[in-house]
Amino acid sequence: MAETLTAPAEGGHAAHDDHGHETNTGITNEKLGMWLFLGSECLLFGGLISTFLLYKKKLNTFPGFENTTIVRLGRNVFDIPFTSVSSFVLLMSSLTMVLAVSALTRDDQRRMRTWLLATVFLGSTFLAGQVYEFTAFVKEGLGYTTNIFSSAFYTLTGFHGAHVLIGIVILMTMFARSLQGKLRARNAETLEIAGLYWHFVDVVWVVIFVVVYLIK
Amino acid sequence: MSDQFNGEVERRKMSPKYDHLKRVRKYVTVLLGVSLLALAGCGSERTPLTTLDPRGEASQAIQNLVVPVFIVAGIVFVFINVGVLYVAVRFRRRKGEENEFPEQVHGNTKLELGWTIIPALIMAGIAVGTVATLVTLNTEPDNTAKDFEVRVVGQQWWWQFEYDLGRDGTVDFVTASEMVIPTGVPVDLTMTSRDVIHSFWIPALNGKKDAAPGRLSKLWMQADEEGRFIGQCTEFCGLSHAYMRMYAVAKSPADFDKWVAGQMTNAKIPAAGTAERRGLEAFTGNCAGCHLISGVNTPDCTPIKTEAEYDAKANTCWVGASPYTGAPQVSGMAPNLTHLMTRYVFVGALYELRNVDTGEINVNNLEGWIRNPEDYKPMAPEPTRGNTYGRGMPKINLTEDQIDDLVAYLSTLAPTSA
Amino acid sequence: MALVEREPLALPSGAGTGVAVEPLGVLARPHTKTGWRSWVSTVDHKKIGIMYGAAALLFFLVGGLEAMLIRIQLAQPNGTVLSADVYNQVYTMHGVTMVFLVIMPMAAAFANYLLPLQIGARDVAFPRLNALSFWMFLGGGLFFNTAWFVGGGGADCGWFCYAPNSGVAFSPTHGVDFYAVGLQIAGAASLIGAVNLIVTVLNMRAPGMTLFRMPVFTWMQLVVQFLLLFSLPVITVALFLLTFDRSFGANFFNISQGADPLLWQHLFWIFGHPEVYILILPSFGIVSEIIPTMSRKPIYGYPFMVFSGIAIGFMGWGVWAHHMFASGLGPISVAAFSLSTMFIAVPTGVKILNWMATMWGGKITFNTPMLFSAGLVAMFTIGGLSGVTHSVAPADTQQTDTYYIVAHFHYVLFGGALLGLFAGMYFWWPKAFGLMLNERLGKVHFWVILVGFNLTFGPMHILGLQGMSRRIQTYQPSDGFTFWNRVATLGVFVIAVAMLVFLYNIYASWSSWKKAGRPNPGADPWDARSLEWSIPSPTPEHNFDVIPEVHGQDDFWHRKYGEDE
Amino acid sequence: MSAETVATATTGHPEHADHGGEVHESHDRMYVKIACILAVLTFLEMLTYFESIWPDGVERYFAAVLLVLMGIKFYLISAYFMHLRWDKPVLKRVFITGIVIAVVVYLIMLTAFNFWSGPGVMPH
Repeated sequence: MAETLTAPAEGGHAAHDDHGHETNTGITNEKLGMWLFLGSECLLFGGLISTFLLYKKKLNTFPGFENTTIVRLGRNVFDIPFTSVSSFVLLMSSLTMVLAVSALTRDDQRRMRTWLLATVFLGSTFLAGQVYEFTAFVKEGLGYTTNIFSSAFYTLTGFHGAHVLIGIVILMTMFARSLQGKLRARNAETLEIAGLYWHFVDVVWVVIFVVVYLIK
Repeated sequence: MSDQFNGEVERRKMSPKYDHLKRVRKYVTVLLGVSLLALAGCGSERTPLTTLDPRGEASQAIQNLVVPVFIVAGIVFVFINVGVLYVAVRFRRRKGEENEFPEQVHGNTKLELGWTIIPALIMAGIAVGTVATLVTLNTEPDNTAKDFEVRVVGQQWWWQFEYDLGRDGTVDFVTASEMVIPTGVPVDLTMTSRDVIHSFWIPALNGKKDAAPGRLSKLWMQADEEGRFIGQCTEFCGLSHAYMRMYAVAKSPADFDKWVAGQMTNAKIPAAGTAERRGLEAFTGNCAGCHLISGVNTPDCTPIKTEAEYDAKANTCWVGASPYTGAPQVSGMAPNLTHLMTRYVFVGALYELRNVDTGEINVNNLEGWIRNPEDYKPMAPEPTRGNTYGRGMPKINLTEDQIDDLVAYLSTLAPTSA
Repeated sequence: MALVEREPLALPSGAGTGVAVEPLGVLARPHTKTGWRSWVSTVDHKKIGIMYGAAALLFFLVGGLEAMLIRIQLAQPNGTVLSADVYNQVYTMHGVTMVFLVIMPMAAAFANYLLPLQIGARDVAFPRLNALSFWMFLGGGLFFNTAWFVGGGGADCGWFCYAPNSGVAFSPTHGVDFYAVGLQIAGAASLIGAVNLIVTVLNMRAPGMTLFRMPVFTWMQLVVQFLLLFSLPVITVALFLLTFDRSFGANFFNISQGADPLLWQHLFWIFGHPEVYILILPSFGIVSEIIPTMSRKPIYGYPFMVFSGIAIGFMGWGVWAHHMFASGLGPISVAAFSLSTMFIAVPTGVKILNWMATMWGGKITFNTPMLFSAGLVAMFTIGGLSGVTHSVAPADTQQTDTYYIVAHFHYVLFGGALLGLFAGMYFWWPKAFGLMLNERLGKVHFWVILVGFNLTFGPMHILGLQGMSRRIQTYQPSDGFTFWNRVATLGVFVIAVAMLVFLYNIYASWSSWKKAGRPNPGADPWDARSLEWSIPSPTPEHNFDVIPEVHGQDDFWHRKYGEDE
Repeated sequence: MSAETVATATTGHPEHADHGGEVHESHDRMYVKIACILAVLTFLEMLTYFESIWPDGVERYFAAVLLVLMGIKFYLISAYFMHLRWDKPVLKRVFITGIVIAVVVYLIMLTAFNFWSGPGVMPH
């Protein structure tokens, strides 16, 4: 029995021989799994964005609420130039992320770590911007429970912020592993998968920036 | 007002548009009889909520669609189930066949396409009928009563009916538990709710429609004959969901006008010194914070205190209970009691207030309800987390004398003419 | 079992991948083979599958007791067995338990156990995530049920928990909080499981096992996992909104602030309708394995079976608002969803006719799995047809929220999903445990449950058409509902007897097998068709000594009997 | 296969194993270029906020323009940064399925709420 296990199976697929063993799709399980998860996340953010859009409109048309302070708060509270800058910061973090992956495929540890740290830094800057923005809104009187608009807004952007935070934790873990010398060219894909998540979070912000902040 | 109203009804007889329905109804009734017999088999019991005994144009239109669909479904049901039985018997493996192999058939594309397309065609046929009936049900009939509409307001756990005469957007009078409509004319209903989602359903007259807070939904119904048609709230709405019922009462146009005229009057103020007067005082002291009686409560819904206020027969105050003027999310309001004694049921239309045949007041029920409401239906009148009002009628702790006086007063609540 | 690997990663996560050669965090694979430790620490898809099944059966007993309480309360008008408050909790917990903690995990049990075997893999793609999935599901289910003890009572808002009735103002106990958080946890577990199983099927098939050679069960599970993947995030959103409303004072369902009560309904049913297919498709898959096996014929119209499953999966996204015909959607929405719902009946009908065609001309062995399968075809048809009458929107406004719809979905979920799952249990029991369930008791189980089921839910069609609303804690003597309610209550006791027979069967089969030393039923007791039957029973831990090479559909059958013609 | 070639061939990077180091460099340059485009597009998006700099009547096209710009950014990031352009098509299909279901389902939902016209609740 032991022999049959180690002997190559028909078609040359050896049970123990993991190296060079192709999956049916030619994609690793981890990467396929991440993409499936990202596909699923589309529905999550879609739901939050739709809720926000619906309630933004509802608030503006709710009888007795037109032109009240609360509605004006909902409409005019955004500081677009500020948010544009933080959007830019998040976009650039995608660039540094992809450069980090690129460096790792060359096993260029120094560059990889630099870009990785840059990504973490940019992501943290974005988060700090969000914290600042939330604080400013609350100071203006737009709290989480103020109205349907504010609940939907904070929930949507809060969920995005939580995703960024998780991304930062993942990248920090990667950085720690690279310091231990465990993150080498041969597991570049691990970093790439973390990168996929990071880019997705960025892409979601691309949508939120336009749909939530810019379109009136 | 009343005469003009009557005239309107007279002028608008059945339009020819619905005549064909009458013809369809004839043979549908036969089929209906058969299916009723089959379905209700042992059900020799009377089932007043039945969906299979339409008494109005809208419910009849639904019935005309449902019956053929049921027949098609029945045929398919028999076909498949007999088929399964037949296959099971005929192709059962018998003794001695243990090692036999049937012909290894993998499929037949033409056949399978066939049984993809045929069900699709059947469904297409049903779809045509469905859309046609949907159009009927969603088009306001030409002869709809143009001079009034009813706003149906659900709350935990009873129904309020706000009558808007002249359809000018103002509520003219309010009643609860019983919605009175004239026969022979479609009536426009607008549904909403003051707390959670309820669903308004008079099975004999039309399908159900949700009464959702913050939304208005439309429904029309017409009763062909006089009668009392029972209904039930059908969207789960909390503790007393099972006890939340209502009646649609169809009266002849003349009776309806008389009823409307009566409802438009204010309640009588009983003479000082009588038991009824003491009952009124008990009412204003204990009940008027929630219940309204036209002619008793002032426009801002504070109880009338002085003799002068009673005599002034101050304006009506019902609008305070309408969700149109800003809905409190929580039931804080109670049924309007003006002309209470024109109704036959109370407490979610579940208990007898007056005997339908004799008109005799059921004093037991009335006293018992006032004495301890939670004996009559499950409620949660105490304030809870996030709810400062509680849900339902609280126990008031009146003395027995006060209860007697109150019942004496409530028994007077009917327009003079009625 | 000496052949099991000694090195932790000899058969690593994905004995077929290995491109990311050195995973970053390497935890040793647990080695305990026996005792409770082997179960608690296992990452083996088979043990996890069995645990899913055991947990689901346990919850089934809980949900069943709740069902009996409901029926006892309704056995007479003005019932006083349960107060309105408790009744509302009992029926809510019954519904949620049966949907999320019984049928879904039972289907997950089969998926976990069988998918790797049917595609010729040694495990799922992510064994540890698989274990996480199971324990999260169990945690979520137990958490949800602890509401009885620490939440001031169970959730009391119905399984779809419509806002604003689910808000703090109208449901002040913590039952709904437990509902929201418990389902959130169980939902995350299902999402992880879905990713895991999809990757397994797409990536880890044995050589030659192309997608269109996969057994129909695997296909149906693949569709189900995709439905889970895309529908769970929607209920996640809804549950978060509800939790935030209840716990942090958000305004998502605060009507006085202008919130819309239909938002919850849309989000819930966008998830909820695919959920219906998540519940039923696994059973369709099970039956599609059993009927060909017992008829000794290949499945009739394999491509049609597969594509109708995929079609149901896609169309399931476009019909959700048929749950809301009475909610005041507006005529155009109603018409559109009415039509889309009608046409989803077509692929379902194709399946039923193909099963019949499979049986046609066969040599059918009517053993217990086959009886349950034929029972599914007949009973599900009834549920499907009453579903068609619901798709007719005007008719639905009379029928919805009455017992007619209760009858409908019980014929689908009990007569469809559950009968299929029972069929699967009898069918794969020898594979999982190396012993057969007693045939005679199995047949008694089937016939008693068939009678009990029809006694319980058949009359509900009549009650519904007679106008009995669902979710009412009692009715009046004058309503005329008494007779058929009595019949239904009688029926639930018959079902209870059937379940006792089933539990006794499990016990008796196990003990007689142990004591009498009955022979192992062997690898292939049914003369079956798919790969899992080519390996010993119970399945060895590594599944396949040699990863099989597949040359066609029903490869194992053809290995035994040669190609057709 | 060496570890190096395995890693590069299957991580879906645009570069192939037989390409030299300067190819990596050129791809890095491509990433930077794309980032520049993204930055410019974001700047354009921001400009729509300053209504005073635009001639009258242009505002009504902003929503459409913004959505187009958003689409381009979305495409650039997912196709280049996330390598969907070079990766196995099944990944693209999975992701697009998610996006399409999300967009279609939620658009239908908003339509059912009368989102595109008139006030949604409580007509007076």
